[in-house]
Amino acid sequence: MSEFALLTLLIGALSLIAIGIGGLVLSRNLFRIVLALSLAEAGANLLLVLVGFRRDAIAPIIEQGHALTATMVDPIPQAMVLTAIVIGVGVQALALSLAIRAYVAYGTLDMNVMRSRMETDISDAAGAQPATSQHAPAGGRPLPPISAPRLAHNKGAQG
Amino acid sequence: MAWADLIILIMVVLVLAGAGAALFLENLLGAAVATALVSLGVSVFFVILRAPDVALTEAAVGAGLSGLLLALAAKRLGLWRIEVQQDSEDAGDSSC
Amino acid sequence: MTPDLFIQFAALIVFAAAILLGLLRFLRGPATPDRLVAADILTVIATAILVVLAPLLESALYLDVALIYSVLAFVGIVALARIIETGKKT
Amino acid sequence: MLTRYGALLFAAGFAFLLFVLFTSQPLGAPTMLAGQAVLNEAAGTVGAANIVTAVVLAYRGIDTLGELSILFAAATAVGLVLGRSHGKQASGEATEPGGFILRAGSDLLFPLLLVVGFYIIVHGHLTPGGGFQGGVVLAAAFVLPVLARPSETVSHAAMAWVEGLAGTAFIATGLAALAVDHAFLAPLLGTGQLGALLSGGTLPLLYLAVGLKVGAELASLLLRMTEEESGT
Repeated sequence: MSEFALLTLLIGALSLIAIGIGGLVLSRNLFRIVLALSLAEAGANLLLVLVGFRRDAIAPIIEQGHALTATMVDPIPQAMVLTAIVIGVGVQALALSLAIRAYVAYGTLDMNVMRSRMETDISDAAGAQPATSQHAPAGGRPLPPISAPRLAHNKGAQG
Repeated sequence: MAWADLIILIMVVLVLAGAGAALFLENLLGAAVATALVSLGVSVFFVILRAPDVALTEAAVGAGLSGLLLALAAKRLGLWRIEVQQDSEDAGDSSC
Repeated sequence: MTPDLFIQFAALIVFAAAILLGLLRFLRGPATPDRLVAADILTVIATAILVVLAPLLESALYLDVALIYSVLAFVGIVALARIIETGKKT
Repeated sequence: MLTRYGALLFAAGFAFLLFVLFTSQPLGAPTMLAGQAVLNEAAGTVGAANIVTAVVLAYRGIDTLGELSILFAAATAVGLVLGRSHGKQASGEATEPGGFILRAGSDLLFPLLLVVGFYIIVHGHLTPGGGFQGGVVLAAAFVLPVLARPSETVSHAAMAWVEGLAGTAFIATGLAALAVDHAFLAPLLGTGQLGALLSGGTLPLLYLAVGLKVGAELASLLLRMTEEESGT
């Protein structure tokens, strides 16, 4: 495996991570956020395995016909990536089920629409006018009377 | 070794195109298929990097289980309706 | 270069071309079913690549990966296809 | 608008940082401080031909137990979030069977998937694969018939039993090792001959437990997602 091939792989893995993070931050759709998360995860896994690669080595599995002392690639990053992939699918399943629950509750997957509906709900429950702008939530109007358990929700929605 | 360079180059192109498609496709089911493509390319990378264990896991999880999960979630979310809706209204679920 | 090795290199070049063509269809495909079929083609080509890589890396262990990949990619693609089928009928 | 450019800048900067970090060391020649030691002694002390399996189950056994518990927590949380299903809903589209090819193919593939899954699990210490991968194949095997004929049901109670028994078996093996060897999940039963099916001490048993547990867990998770909304 040439230097060029390894460098290509490194750039590919880093681009995957960058694309994943970019999509994670920029997407408004919950489903696409889950997809972007899995992309970033694939890139990170590739990077970890790439670190453990050793030139002119065989896979860390002893076969019949090979010498016991053959050079092998590093098994420890591989074991860690094995764990990471399996946990990643658990995270993905949980995120998808949360997205389904949010869709059932608010009827949309778009984060902005969901946030505005959530704020309307909260304002309705608090008996106040809904906020007109996302960036100035309580601009120019008196703060609604908030009971103690609602306080946490309101903070979460505005922050 | 020329074969590794060639296959790695093609697969990197495939993976990056799949990742871009996953972010920029209007249809979310198409985006889900694109992530399956990304895990396909990554699985071939793992084989070339002499990690058959990880390649097996990525193939099983990325191609099979993740596809199943995304498909079932897409069904519950009603994502197949988007294709029909696109004719009437253009403001779909574009991400960026 | 022995004949075996030559055949394997030729196969890899053909696979590379096939992957580029499949990718073209995937990116251009106007509707989702087109993209799904393109993805299915790409999984078949990837299985073939994994099989050809096994002799090139001089180990039979890599064949297991191709086995699992071909079996499970079928299940995943079928699941996605079922969703599109459900959408078409209603 | 500003947040968008900031996010792009962050992603690109992060990638550049990693690039500089990873090119400062020569690629393809890792230091392998722990890895070389593991490679040298794993075949002799653990007796598994697959050294990744030896690392996952023998050197990092408790880590694998934690991984199992994370998967268990994820599956439980999915069940909790999606709600309990009150039997099958008889909504038209959900129970419509697939086409003839899909039904015949799934019937044909079900036993093959079972065989492949158990092969991957049982040969986990010899060839690539193991409990997690085999468990995924088993879960796919149980979901495929439901995909082809949505009216079919798989018993959730049986899966819960299999999952619980497999988890108990894993911990019981670890406790037995604790009693005999004074270390939790230490390999027992000797190493056997390298490369034979019955080698590696308790590793095949542990991987069998892991495979059954992961398979039952993921299958019940997927089946819960196939079930339609039950009027919440």
